[in-house]
Amino acid sequence: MLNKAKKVVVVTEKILLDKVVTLAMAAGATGYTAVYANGQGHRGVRSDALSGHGEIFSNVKIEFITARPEVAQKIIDGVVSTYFGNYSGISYVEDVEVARTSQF
Amino acid sequence: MLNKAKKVVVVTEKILLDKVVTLAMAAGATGYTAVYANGQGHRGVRSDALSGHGEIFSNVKIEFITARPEVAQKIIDGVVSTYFGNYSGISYVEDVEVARTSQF
Amino acid sequence: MLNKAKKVVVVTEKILLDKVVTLAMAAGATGYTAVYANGQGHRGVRSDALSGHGEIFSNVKIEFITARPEVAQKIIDGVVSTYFGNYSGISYVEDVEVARTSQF
Amino acid sequence: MDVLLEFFHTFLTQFQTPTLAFLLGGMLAAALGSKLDIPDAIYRFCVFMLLMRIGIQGGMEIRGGDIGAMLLPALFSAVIGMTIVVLGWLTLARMNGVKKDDALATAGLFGAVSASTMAAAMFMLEDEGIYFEAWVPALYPFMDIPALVLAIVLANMYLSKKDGSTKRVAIWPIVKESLQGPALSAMLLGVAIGLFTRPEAVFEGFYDLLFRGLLTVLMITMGIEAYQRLNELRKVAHWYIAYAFVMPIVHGLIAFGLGYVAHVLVGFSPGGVILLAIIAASSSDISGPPTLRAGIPTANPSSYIGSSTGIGTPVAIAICIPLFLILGRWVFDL
Amino acid sequence: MDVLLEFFHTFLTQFQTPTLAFLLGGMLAAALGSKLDIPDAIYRFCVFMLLMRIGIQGGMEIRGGDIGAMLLPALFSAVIGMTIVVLGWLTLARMNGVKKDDALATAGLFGAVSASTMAAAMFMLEDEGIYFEAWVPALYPFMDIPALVLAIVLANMYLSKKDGSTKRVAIWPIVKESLQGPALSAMLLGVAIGLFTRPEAVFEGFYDLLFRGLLTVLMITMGIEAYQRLNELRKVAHWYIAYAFVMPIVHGLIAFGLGYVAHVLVGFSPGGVILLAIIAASSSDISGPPTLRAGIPTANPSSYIGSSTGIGTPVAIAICIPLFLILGRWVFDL
Amino acid sequence: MDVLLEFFHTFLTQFQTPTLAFLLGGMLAAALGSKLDIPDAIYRFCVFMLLMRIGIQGGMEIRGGDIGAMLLPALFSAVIGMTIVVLGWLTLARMNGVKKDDALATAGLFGAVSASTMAAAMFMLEDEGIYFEAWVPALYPFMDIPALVLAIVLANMYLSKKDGSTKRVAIWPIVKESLQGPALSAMLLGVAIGLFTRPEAVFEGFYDLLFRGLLTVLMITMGIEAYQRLNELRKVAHWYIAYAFVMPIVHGLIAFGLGYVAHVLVGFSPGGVILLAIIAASSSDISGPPTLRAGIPTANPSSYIGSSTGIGTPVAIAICIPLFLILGRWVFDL
Ligand SMILES: Nc1ncnc2c1ncn2[C@@H]1O[C@H](COP(=O)(O)O)[C@@H](O)[C@H]1O
Ligand SMILES: Nc1ncnc2c1ncn2[C@@H]1O[C@H](COP(=O)(O)O)[C@@H](O)[C@H]1O
Ligand SMILES: Nc1ncnc2c1ncn2[C@@H]1O[C@H](COP(=O)(O)O)[C@@H](O)[C@H]1O
Ligand code: NA
Ligand code: NA
Ligand code: NA
Repeated sequence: MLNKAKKVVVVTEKILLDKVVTLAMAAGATGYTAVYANGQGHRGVRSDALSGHGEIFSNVKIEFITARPEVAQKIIDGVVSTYFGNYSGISYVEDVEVARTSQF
Repeated sequence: MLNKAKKVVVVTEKILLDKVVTLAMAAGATGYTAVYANGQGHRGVRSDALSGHGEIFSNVKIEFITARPEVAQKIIDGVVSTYFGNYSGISYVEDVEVARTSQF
Repeated sequence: MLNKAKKVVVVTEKILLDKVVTLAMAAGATGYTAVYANGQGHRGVRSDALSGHGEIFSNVKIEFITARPEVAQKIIDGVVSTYFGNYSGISYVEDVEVARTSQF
Repeated sequence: MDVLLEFFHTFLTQFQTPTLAFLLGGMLAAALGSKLDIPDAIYRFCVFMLLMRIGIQGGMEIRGGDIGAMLLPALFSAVIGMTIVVLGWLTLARMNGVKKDDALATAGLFGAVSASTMAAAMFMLEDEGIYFEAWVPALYPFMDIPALVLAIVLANMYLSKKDGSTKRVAIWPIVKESLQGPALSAMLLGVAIGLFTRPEAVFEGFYDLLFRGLLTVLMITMGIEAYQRLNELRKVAHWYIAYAFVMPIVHGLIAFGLGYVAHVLVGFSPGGVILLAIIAASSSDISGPPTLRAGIPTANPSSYIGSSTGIGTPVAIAICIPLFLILGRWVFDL
Repeated sequence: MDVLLEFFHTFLTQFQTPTLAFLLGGMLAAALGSKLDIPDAIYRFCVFMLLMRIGIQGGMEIRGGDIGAMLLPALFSAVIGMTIVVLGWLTLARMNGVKKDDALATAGLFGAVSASTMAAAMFMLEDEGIYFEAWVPALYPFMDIPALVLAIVLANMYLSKKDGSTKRVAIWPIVKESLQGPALSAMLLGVAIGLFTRPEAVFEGFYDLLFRGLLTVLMITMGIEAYQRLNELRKVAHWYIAYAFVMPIVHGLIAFGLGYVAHVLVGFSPGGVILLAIIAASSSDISGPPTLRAGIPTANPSSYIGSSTGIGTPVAIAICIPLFLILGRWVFDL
Repeated sequence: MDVLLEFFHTFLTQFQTPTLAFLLGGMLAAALGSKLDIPDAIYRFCVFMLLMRIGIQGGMEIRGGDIGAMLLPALFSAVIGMTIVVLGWLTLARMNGVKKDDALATAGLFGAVSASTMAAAMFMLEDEGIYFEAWVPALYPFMDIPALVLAIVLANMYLSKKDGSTKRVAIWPIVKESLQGPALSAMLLGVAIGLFTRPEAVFEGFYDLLFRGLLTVLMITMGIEAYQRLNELRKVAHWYIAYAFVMPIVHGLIAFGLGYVAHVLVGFSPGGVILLAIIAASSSDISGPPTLRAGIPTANPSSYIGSSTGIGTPVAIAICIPLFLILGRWVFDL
């Protein structure tokens, strides 16, 4: 009843949420789940700032589940080439097993 | 020191948090971790609404770690059959390796 | 283009966020991503309390991606031995595949 | 003729009251794609303050007053709430392309009450200098709960029959869940505090002081929300739009009629009759939806929340408030 | 006999003050399973406003006044805070089934101060027209910090001895962490602003204006929290319940006595004596717990937070406030 | 000599106004490692209230007044905004170690406007009893948008040329994004409400009542934020520090000059001239950064946000407000 699928995770700047989702949907994703996050990487600490900069100095973690490995690769490639030159962010893939594969 | 275990993830409507946790505990889960989330799937966009509907139009992501694969399967089956007919949601499993297995 | 790496996940008390991050960085982590979380384990329910106790009775979920398995092991060992005697918490590892390995 | 002129005049004046202007402003801002956004914590605090203020005042009034006078209006409130649900079953639920359970959920929300619409109506009456018993807003649960319970019971009876199953719906859990919701809890806590303690100073210096302003903040939020929920309605049958436009007026008229009976029988004040009509015309936006989502899981929330928040509330505030003010003036010669 | 009558009368009146009513209302709502909930952002803002208001007023008073008068009461505050911890060590820590480190953490919280209890006491005195020096609330840190430091030091000495290790506890980091906490920071910032600038207009038109109302919101929150923490107490020894019921009164009496000495020696006002007693009777609910969680990691937070928030605060507000008011009236013949 | 003395006196007095004191207090608290923290929801609500209050008042004034008088000041505002960007290009962008796109983003922020600095200046003028047309704050978007648009267009032209590409920048999306941002949306909504409805009661009893107090809360937040952003500046060239210290004064002087011309030509009030100078001296802290992050993705936010929030805003409030007050007094003999 469970079938193999890929989970692509993108952690990046909050202001990119809509753009990354649009990119992934165009690449064939069928949905996403997003949570706000703090973090630190090679571009420094990123935490919920108090002011309007909250959008700029804090992160969002976006997950895309897809049954098609080539879609996963396309999302990662697209995000890295389009955004990770100028914006903070990381991206990785995990193996998962989904119920109701037809959804993804 | 690390031992294989399963992580069951359920992303669904916020109002189902308590119910899904109860179902999973009855199925043998020993704990859970939950975060609020936005998202989109085949039932449309679900984001933190402003009003009281926040409960209805936004999501929660619940994770159950269990050392027993049959518990994982039972949680997924229970959630899918009990709730996913009428409520938005997805569910999947990942392989993890836990410290202190006796806890799970 | 994708390379194997480990994701260490630590779910513990909110007040330990800074300390666990410092420990992990000292063990060789190159960054982290953190979200606030509710949960329940063998020490009871932990949810966003109303008052200043929010810090004490709610959780944080911290993730460290590292390309070096021995760093993953070191983080887990350190957190378990330093904190999990007196504080609530769990820790586990997952296999992931990262883009741009040089970052981790 | 005069009445018509007066209607348009009152109507226009009402459009200039800040309450309505803030609602329309919120809708307009959302329509223009503005990122204006009242934080959720502030929204919830505004609701809390509003209902505490209404509750405390009601409690202080009941303390001083004659509780017996509340009995008939309370009974009528329950009758109105249930009548609205039955009406929805006889109209909306029979339409083409409308699922029976969606229709009942919608009728449940329209039978239930909107605290912010009620607050806006209270202001209007105060501004116009029209007296009403301060316990009238405390009729809220007497209309709200019977409507929600009846909608859920009917929907489950219908679904059981369709499935051929015979499980019964427990009523008490629904009542309990309603009473425990943040809206009704705050109002009941306010009533208790008004009834048993001496909150006059903090009532005037805080809850009442900030009431009018916080209502404007709430109105902006409701406006933004209304616009967003309108979008949901695109996905469902057009009958919801017709229902949500027309029925608040019908519901208000029914309540006005019963209120008039109470006026004649037990001296219910003209202001109370107007307020009761607007309470009936209003549709629930805070406490109702979660109760229905749990109580009628098969119903599509886009249909009932879209109808209520997207159309019902704006219609209640923009049309029903001036309408029943004029009707009251005319009937009671105010 | 008269005194007893008066006690019951004051006690009853106190039950009708909104402050206490809101606390009990919050407890009751939580007990009845209500989903009433003050958003965390609002709660934290209320605490901020309260402590800024207290701080600014204290600062303005110190600016105009005689700082020397503060010396003895400040010294006594530190003595009281430390005495409370020692008392806890001699009583609670000796009981059956009570872990020594849990007992010390609990005594630390009871030696520390609750800003909201203090604010409630200030209101009561203002309502009763009893004067107190506006710098009295600024004694807060002088009692709070020594209590927390001593509790942590004693616990760590005890644990080291048990382990046979000899590591010493650094005191300055604990003091620093206390001062940097959101509660004390806000109060000290307020003191600085009151001392060095002219904040009269904004004090009266904002901080003081909203103080009383925001305190009621805080009280509801404390009530909900108290009920939830009571549950935690079920898991620990019954001695915590006895301690949390009885000791606030004992702590208040000690402070009343020392305050009386200051009254005789340096003219500390009767209102100041009463307030000092209530500050001592109060137990920390905001800043203390995180400091102790970090400082005594082995102690079970359910025990000390359950005792303080679940029982200590309600007892301080419901019993100690009227009690020390009456005692003050009687002793000083007010 | 007298002028100098007066400068120091005004300067000192300004340091004692709560507005500045709260800003410095916030910076100091952050510098001392305090965990004092205004919840994000409260911060956003303060910004909303401030801009609604400013907008409503502007709208009410425009309703009653002569809109023609706004034309020249509005035109000058646009000229000032764009001049500031060009100046940045001619100065900061030429410095060693400064990336051209970082410099343009920084100049864009300094050409844009800080609502909180503007609000602080309005208070100061009201406190000093200096009249200004209530529509002056509504000049905000006329300076803000042209500055942001020009900075983004120039940066993209520069980057395209460097790449050898020839893509053009669409201007309308930038304007739209600015207008849709939470800050400008709130102000424009306020203007509309002030213009078309009768919000006098709620304006006085709520928005204006809480304005001064909420500004102090905002100032604490800006202070904490300023300190944190100062840290970011350590990573970038020192020229940013020099620019952020000196240019607000230069920008203010340019605006003062143009304002004086408007004074002579169309009778723009002395208070209006002073306020225009301070608006020009201010640098954007809320709406500008996200627009620039999206519009000039290659620019390093640490450089421009560090300069603006870390230095620009404190300089505008602590130095430019008293400076232009004195200059105005002296020039207009107030
Ligand atoms: N090694 C890591 N482990 C987990 N999260 C990371 C790691 N490195 C970076 N991140 C996340 O990715 C965000 C952007 O990273 P960076 O672009 O490297 O600054 C950080 O703020 C973190 O949230
Ligand atoms: N392909 C996907 N990847 C990640 N999350 C998803 C995906 N599909 C659905 N979800 C999440 O599950 C929720 C419910 O999905 P649905 O029932 O399909 O509307 C969505 O709001 C998302 O948060
Ligand atoms: N089986 C589990 N699955 C998922 N999360 C868990 C599990 N057990 C514990 N946790 C998380 O770890 C926290 C601390 O656990 P504990 O120390 O067991 O009370 C809990 O509050 C949960 O957030
Ligand atoms: Na209704
Ligand atoms: Na104490
Ligand atoms: Na500027």
